[in-house]
Amino acid sequence: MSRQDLRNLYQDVLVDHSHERHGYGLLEDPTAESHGINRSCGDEITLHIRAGDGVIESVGWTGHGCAISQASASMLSDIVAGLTRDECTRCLDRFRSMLQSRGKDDGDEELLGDAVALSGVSLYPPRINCAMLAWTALEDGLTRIDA
Amino acid sequence: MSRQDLRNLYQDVLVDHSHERHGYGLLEDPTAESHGINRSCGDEITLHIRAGDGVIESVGWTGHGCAISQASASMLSDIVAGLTRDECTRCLDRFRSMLQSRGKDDGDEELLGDAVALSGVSLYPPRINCAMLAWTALEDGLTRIDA
Amino acid sequence: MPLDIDRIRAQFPALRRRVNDHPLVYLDSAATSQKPSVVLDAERTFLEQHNAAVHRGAHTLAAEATELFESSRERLARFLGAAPEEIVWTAGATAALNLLAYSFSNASRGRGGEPAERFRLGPGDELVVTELEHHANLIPWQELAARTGATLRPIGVDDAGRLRMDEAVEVIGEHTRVLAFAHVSNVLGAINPVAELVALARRFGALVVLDACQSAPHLSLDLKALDVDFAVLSGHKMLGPLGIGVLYGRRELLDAMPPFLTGGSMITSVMMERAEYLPSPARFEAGTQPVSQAIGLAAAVDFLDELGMEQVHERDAELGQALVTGLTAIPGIRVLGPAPGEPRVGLAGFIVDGVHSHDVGQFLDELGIAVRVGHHCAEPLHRRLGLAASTRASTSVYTTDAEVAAFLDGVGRIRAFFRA
Amino acid sequence: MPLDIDRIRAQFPALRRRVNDHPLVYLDSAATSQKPSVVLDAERTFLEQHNAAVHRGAHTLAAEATELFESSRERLARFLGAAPEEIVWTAGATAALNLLAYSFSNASRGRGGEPAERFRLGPGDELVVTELEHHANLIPWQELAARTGATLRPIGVDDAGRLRMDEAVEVIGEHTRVLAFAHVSNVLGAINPVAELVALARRFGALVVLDACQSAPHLSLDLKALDVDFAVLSGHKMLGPLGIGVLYGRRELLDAMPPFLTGGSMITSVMMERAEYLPSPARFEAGTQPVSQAIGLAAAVDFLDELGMEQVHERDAELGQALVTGLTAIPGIRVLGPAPGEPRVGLAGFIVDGVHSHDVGQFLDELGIAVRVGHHCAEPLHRRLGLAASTRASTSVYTTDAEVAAFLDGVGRIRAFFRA
Ligand SMILES: Cc1ncc(COP(=O)(O)O)c(C=O)c1O
Ligand SMILES: Cc1ncc(COP(=O)(O)O)c(C=O)c1O
Repeated sequence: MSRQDLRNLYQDVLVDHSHERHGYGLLEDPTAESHGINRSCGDEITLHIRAGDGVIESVGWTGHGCAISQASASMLSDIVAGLTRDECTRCLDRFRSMLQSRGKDDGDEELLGDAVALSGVSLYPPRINCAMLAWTALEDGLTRIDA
Repeated sequence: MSRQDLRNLYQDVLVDHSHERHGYGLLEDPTAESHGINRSCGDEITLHIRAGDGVIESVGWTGHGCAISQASASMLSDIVAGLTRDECTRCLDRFRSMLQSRGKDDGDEELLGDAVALSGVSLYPPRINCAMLAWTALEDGLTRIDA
Repeated sequence: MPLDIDRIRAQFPALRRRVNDHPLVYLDSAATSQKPSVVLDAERTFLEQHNAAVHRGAHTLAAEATELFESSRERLARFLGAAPEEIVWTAGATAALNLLAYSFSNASRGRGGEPAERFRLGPGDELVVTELEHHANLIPWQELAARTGATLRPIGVDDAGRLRMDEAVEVIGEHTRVLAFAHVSNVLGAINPVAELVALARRFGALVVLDACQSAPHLSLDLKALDVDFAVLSGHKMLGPLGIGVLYGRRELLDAMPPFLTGGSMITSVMMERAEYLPSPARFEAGTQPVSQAIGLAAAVDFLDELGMEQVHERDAELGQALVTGLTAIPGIRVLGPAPGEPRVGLAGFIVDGVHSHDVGQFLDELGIAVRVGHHCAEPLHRRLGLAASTRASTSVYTTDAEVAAFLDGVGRIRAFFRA
Repeated sequence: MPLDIDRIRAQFPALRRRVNDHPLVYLDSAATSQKPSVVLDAERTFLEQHNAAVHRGAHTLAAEATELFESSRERLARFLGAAPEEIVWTAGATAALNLLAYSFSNASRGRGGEPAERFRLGPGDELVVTELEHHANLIPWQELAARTGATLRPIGVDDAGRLRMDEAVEVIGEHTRVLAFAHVSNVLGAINPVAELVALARRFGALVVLDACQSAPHLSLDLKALDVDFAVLSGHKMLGPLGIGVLYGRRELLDAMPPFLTGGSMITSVMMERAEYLPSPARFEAGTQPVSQAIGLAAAVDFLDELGMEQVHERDAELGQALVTGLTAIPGIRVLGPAPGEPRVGLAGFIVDGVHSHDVGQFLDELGIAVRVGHHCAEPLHRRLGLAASTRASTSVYTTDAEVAAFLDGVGRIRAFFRA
């Protein structure tokens, strides 16, 4: 992959998600809440997790940010619903290593679903934090769920 | 005059005065006392003036400093003894303009006596303050004498 | 005579950069400007031929360095309509504003004795700032208030970002001790009414601090005529080096203020228990000074004066209008600050409907166009305008009409790209 | 392998200067060192190709600048045996020491809340410094004491200028909160016993501040091994640019300290009334940073590491011995600090019997030899030794044996010239 074309960064599915924002809105009865802020630009997210029986039932979020951060949160809420905590952590790890790969890792579509469309971000280091915003909030939220 | 030779700065009579230090020692019964400090090097002088009948009777001083400042104080105490205040001020003005002349003014020997040996200092701007130390103390002291 | 932009550009090596296969279009000069070769050369010549610590040495290099350092101070004084003793070198505008705030709080703790009494602050005293300040002209005053018990009071802005002078009249009063405000807003490009604000402050004997960071590169400044007590600026925003700024202060004020940073070269005598301090400006210049940077800044000011600050200002206003007019004409773009035709410097903050400023910036960067995104260190202003962030294009003497056109063209294509 | 001095000198343009018809013999490196071309080039390349404000921008230049700035921080961390988060950029050592002193006094006023409690000072608390400190490591502590009511206590030196460890044992005690001292004296060239002093401070839980200004250019520093809490240095003394310095602090300490300078880029969020601060190091880096200077300092450290700090240290010790041995052999010369054979860096303060240091400096300058005269910002030490001033010769990696010989020859002729 190369930086040739900005569409490699803003893939169509990314732009779709940035508009659709799956999972937008807070949950009524969250098991854990976490808050993330992107220090370099002030973008914010509040993330709710509802978990039960060792499984993430659903994720809801609010906040504001760029297309990348919004799309990333949207994709995240699609992916993690129904996963166990361990599966969740595996996703997180794979997602992070994709973003840090500087274009070498296109992502594991089976695991990450639409979020592989964020692989282009790895060529834009200043934007990695945007893509990570929701995921770091998730990581933080998970620490507050026992089991 | 040029900077060619360091002897133009440290003329023999200057070195003599720096050793002899005419007027060194404070007066018993000063009319005015003043204190001078050279900010760039910390050299100090305390200067006593005894005046009467509109005439500077004598000047005494203590302190420490480089050959130029010591010689200058020594020469000063030779020159001003017996001068009226106005004459003193005239000396001061002529002395100062000699030092600021950047080599163009050899000084008025009739007025300044041995102190014309300090004319070489004008080519060494960082040293002008050394030569001025005693004279600025004198200037300050004079403001404290009425008449 | 208008500026010869081609000739100017030839002197800025950074403008030859290409970014993402496009020639660089640098529209981020309000963050930091590019530097002409004369500035880089002045620094380098100093470092290669005269480098030495100033004020402390008797050797030739030290004397030369001192001479160059002090004549740079004179140069800045001339540029600003001030006396050399009124120019204090600092590491930048932020450092200069902190100097003031800390000196005042040191005075409030009794440092500086009687002469510093006029700077003492305590409960009941008020510090006034505006809602459009850069954080550098806000947080130091917040902290000063917290340290002394004084109260910080803001003058608000209206929905268009204009300073509310009706509020200013109410807020500035007998308790006001300090009034600090930006000459030019770094987000809106608007020029604040200095004379009116100074008049209000003077009525109550308040000290006036002018943040001239965004005016010094664009307008001809005469600080005596502006009649402010203090002013600050950063060299790197006006074609000069990084790491150098200026605090201007009226002489009798600087001489009465207690020191801020302490250390070498600002003292007359030091005992183990206590020290005596030099008068200003030396009192405020502790430690080894950024000599090469001061010399570089003097060269930048030479460069500006050779162009002529009147010409610079004229061109700058022209660019400001081109930006605001062009942006206003693009559907879905909202420009912050003064409307087309109203005075503004060559700087425009704007919003692209439905597209976050980070994405705007990324899109433009792909075209080689460098703009700033985010809150530009003016979070309260953004919050007041109901925004989390904005995009800012800002110009300098080297900005061409073609660059403005390329920028406007780029902005015009953003919403389609993001399907906004 | 010893240093190849000729090859080194070729990289310092300033050394080609002639002064008073002589080749420059620059023996004032302890005041400020000359800079190799690689340092000047690194700064210039940055300014010509990547110049932008860091951390705030999304455009390519800003990303490049941020990357270069942060990798320079990593470089300094590696040089000092620290982690990157423990390296705070400052304008210099003086600024770094003031940062500590003001952060502690802000903590003492309750800023920084509970985590900052360990930095709170008040009556009964003691700050300990030594009598041989540079003013930069003395006056900030005097002022901190004055602001907080804490007491400043000195550790004296003996007639030879040696730190009185017997006094240290008495002075450092349960009330000691901060112990601040120079690694290497800028007047004596002596290396202070860091391990012993740290051990004394540790016994009472006092914070240890090391002034590494005069050791960083000469010795291989491993701050973790030295086990100090804080250390400061100035870039310009170690072949780097003016206007840049480093504060090292143990991470958990820096993260607990309240800010010093406030403004842009050090906050997470800003309301009109108050602000929230980033963790260190960003917390302490308010405003636009001296980016080109940080990059230049990283290049200086590369240069030093390529020479090898072991080799640098060896050569430096050799020069120190050559100075002290040579000077001691000249009638009427008294060398301050360690005797021949005892450890010292390449620096020697001395007295010429019957000749004031200003005149000594002037005489040597006539021969093109640059030395420092005066109290070298260490007035209390001079007073203790019964001196008003001294002359100091100091070396760097570019100093040749021939230069030392020329210097010694010059010194040998001074007393005759002044008929002392
Ligand atoms: C031992 C010591 N500490 C502190 C300083 C202060 O450094 P700077 O003037 O670069 O801030 C110096 C140099 O002047 C020094 O030699
Ligand atoms: C209006 C205004 N004030 C203050 C500052 C702070 O300047 P610096 O970051 O150079 O200290 C800036 C720029 O960042 C500014 O635009």
